[in-house]
Amino acid sequence: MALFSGENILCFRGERTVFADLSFRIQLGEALVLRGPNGSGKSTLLRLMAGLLKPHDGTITWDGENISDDPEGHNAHLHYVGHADAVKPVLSVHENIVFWANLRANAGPIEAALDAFGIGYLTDVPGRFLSAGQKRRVNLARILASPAELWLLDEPTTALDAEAISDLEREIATHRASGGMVIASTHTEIGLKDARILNLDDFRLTEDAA
Amino acid sequence: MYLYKFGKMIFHKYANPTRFLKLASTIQPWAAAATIGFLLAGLYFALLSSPGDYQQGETVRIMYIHVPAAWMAMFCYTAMAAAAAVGLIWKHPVAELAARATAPIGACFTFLALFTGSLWGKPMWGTWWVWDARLTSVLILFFLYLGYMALSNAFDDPARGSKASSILALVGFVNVPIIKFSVDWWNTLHQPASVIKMDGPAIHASMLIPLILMAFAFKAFYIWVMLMRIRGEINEGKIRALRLRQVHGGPPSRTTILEKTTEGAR
Amino acid sequence: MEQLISYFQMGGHGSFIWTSYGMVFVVLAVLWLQSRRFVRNSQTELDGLAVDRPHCQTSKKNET
Amino acid sequence: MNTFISIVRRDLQLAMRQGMDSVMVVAFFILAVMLFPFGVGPEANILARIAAGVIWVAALLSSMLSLERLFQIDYEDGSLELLALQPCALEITVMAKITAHWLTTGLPLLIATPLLAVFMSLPSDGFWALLFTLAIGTPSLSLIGAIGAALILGSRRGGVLLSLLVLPLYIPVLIFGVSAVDGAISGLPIKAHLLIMAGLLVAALPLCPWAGAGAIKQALET
Repeated sequence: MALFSGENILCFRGERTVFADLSFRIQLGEALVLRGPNGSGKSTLLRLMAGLLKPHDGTITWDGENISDDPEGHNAHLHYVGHADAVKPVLSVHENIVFWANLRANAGPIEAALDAFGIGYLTDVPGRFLSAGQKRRVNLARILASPAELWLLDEPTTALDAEAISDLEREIATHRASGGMVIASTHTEIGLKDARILNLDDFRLTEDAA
Repeated sequence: MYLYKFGKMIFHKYANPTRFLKLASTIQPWAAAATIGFLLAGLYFALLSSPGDYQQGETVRIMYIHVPAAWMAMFCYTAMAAAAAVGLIWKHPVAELAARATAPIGACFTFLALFTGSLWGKPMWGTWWVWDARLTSVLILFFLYLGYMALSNAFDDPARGSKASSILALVGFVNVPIIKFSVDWWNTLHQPASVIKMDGPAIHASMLIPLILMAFAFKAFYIWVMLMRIRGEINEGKIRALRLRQVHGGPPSRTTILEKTTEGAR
Repeated sequence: MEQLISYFQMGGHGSFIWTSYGMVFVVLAVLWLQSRRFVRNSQTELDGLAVDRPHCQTSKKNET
Repeated sequence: MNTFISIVRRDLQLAMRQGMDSVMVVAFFILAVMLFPFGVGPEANILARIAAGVIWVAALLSSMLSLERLFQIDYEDGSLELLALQPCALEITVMAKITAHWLTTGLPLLIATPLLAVFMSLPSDGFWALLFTLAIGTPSLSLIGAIGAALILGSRRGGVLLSLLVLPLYIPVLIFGVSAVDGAISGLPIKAHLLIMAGLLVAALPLCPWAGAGAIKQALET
């Protein structure tokens, strides 16, 4: 029963204290939505979970084992969707996704991933012709192409239209059904049924608490 | 793993900026006094009471500042690399600032070593610059300092700058012996036999005293100015924190948190 | 008097010796002054900032 | 291992499609060397005397040209972040990018060297030594340069800063490369030079990707 959790995480960004004593737990099949105003550290927390950032204090564990002990092992468990879409303008959509899928052990079918987000017709189109929304869909199709338990989505719905958002909701549901976990930070309401909410505002150190 | 724990325990006490400032303000006056004292003694021996060298005549007096400056150039780079290593491995904020503070001082001493070296070379070899192995290595060291300083100021976020330049200081430190070896090797390849060796005859006693005194004077000066610059860097850190809090109205800054945690951890 | 002059000439190489000593003092003095100004400015700016946050006290350090 | 190959293949694909990258590097290399006859004068004996040094310095500068964009493009479009989050170690990714950089710059330089040896009327027995030293030297240049390219990620003026950081570290490779060619021309045994250069390369192979990966991880932390 894979368990991904973090205990009393303290994180600085340069001189600023982003949050302190933050803890979270998530198990297979669950979803966690990060809420909070801009600058409250949603992206920072996702990058901490991915292992790009090291917390100043506190630990993040996967099945009880600290993720910084085996960063490569932890990377194998997760997919990260950040603000930038990593689509090469010169390569076609198919080549972009094949490249990312080959980096992982079990590359799934590319066409199915593209069709899931309704961009099957774009397979041979070079990246430079794509709109922002289409690039985001290619990025999301990338994580479908090779399965991983944990999805870390940093505001996945930016630049997506209503139809793409419903595709995303459907994919998240099937991913959770097949025993995956999703942690997403988002402002727009995406319909994740019985998702737990983590509001980063209550972990911000107030003036007197320090 | 033990060394890591041991290091953390030893440095933890002075990782806290305000406690370091208390230590600094006690050492600083002593460093200032030592600098002035050694400098006066060194000058007295260097200029007044020691005889001219029988072979080089009076120009040997330039050696009394050229050699200590070259020593300081090397010493500062080593100190910078050590501070950078401590800053990177143990995430020790004051060590990172010490490396940033050492760079300009080291660069000044390297420039002085080059300047006095060429002034010493003129009467002896008739040219302002000679591609002697040591002078060339010091010249390359000067560019390593410039690279460090340029990189540490090339980023908007100074923490990023000091991390990147710490890595460069370590990479540079690994390369210094390689550069030294290859320049010496290159020098012997193109060396016209007639050039007198740089340090001339063995230094005899009466010349040693001014040399050592000046070396101590430079080291005391280094400690004095470095402590000053670290204080400035710590202030800069606090200013940025306060400005950020004004902008974000967020919680207290990292330095205050550090002080709280290390206060508690004592 | 001429004994003093001959001292300054230092066997004909006086100019080299005095310029190098002069340069050492100039560079070290400039470095020291710049560092002092760096600390003074940051200290005054810090005090200025801290003034409008009364409860955040900054200790008055007397540095030489 | 297939990560290494797929990254190298992708980078080569990008270089081919983006076109002209290695062509521009070779053009700069030839142009830089061609300037010397105009500057120094066309007499063959003078040119032969400085040929090895000029060709080596020009190769060094032109291999540095495309270093700045080694990680910059991936850093800006988010690929570097994703590459750091792949199950294979970041060092392998950095090594793959360095190999791709060498294939797109170091190799074309080697191909252009014979033409320039003729331009500079390099004595014939120095020819093979020049080719061989460049073959060992340019990978070390790419390796050391990659650390500089990783350090300047996200800095304000990348290009100029990169040359200031990297050129002092290139000096040992330059010294042994040129002295090997000069040694060959004057008939001296050059085994020692080549061994030292090989030593530099073997030392750079593990250390530079490790330092580069460290620099990239720190660059991604902001």
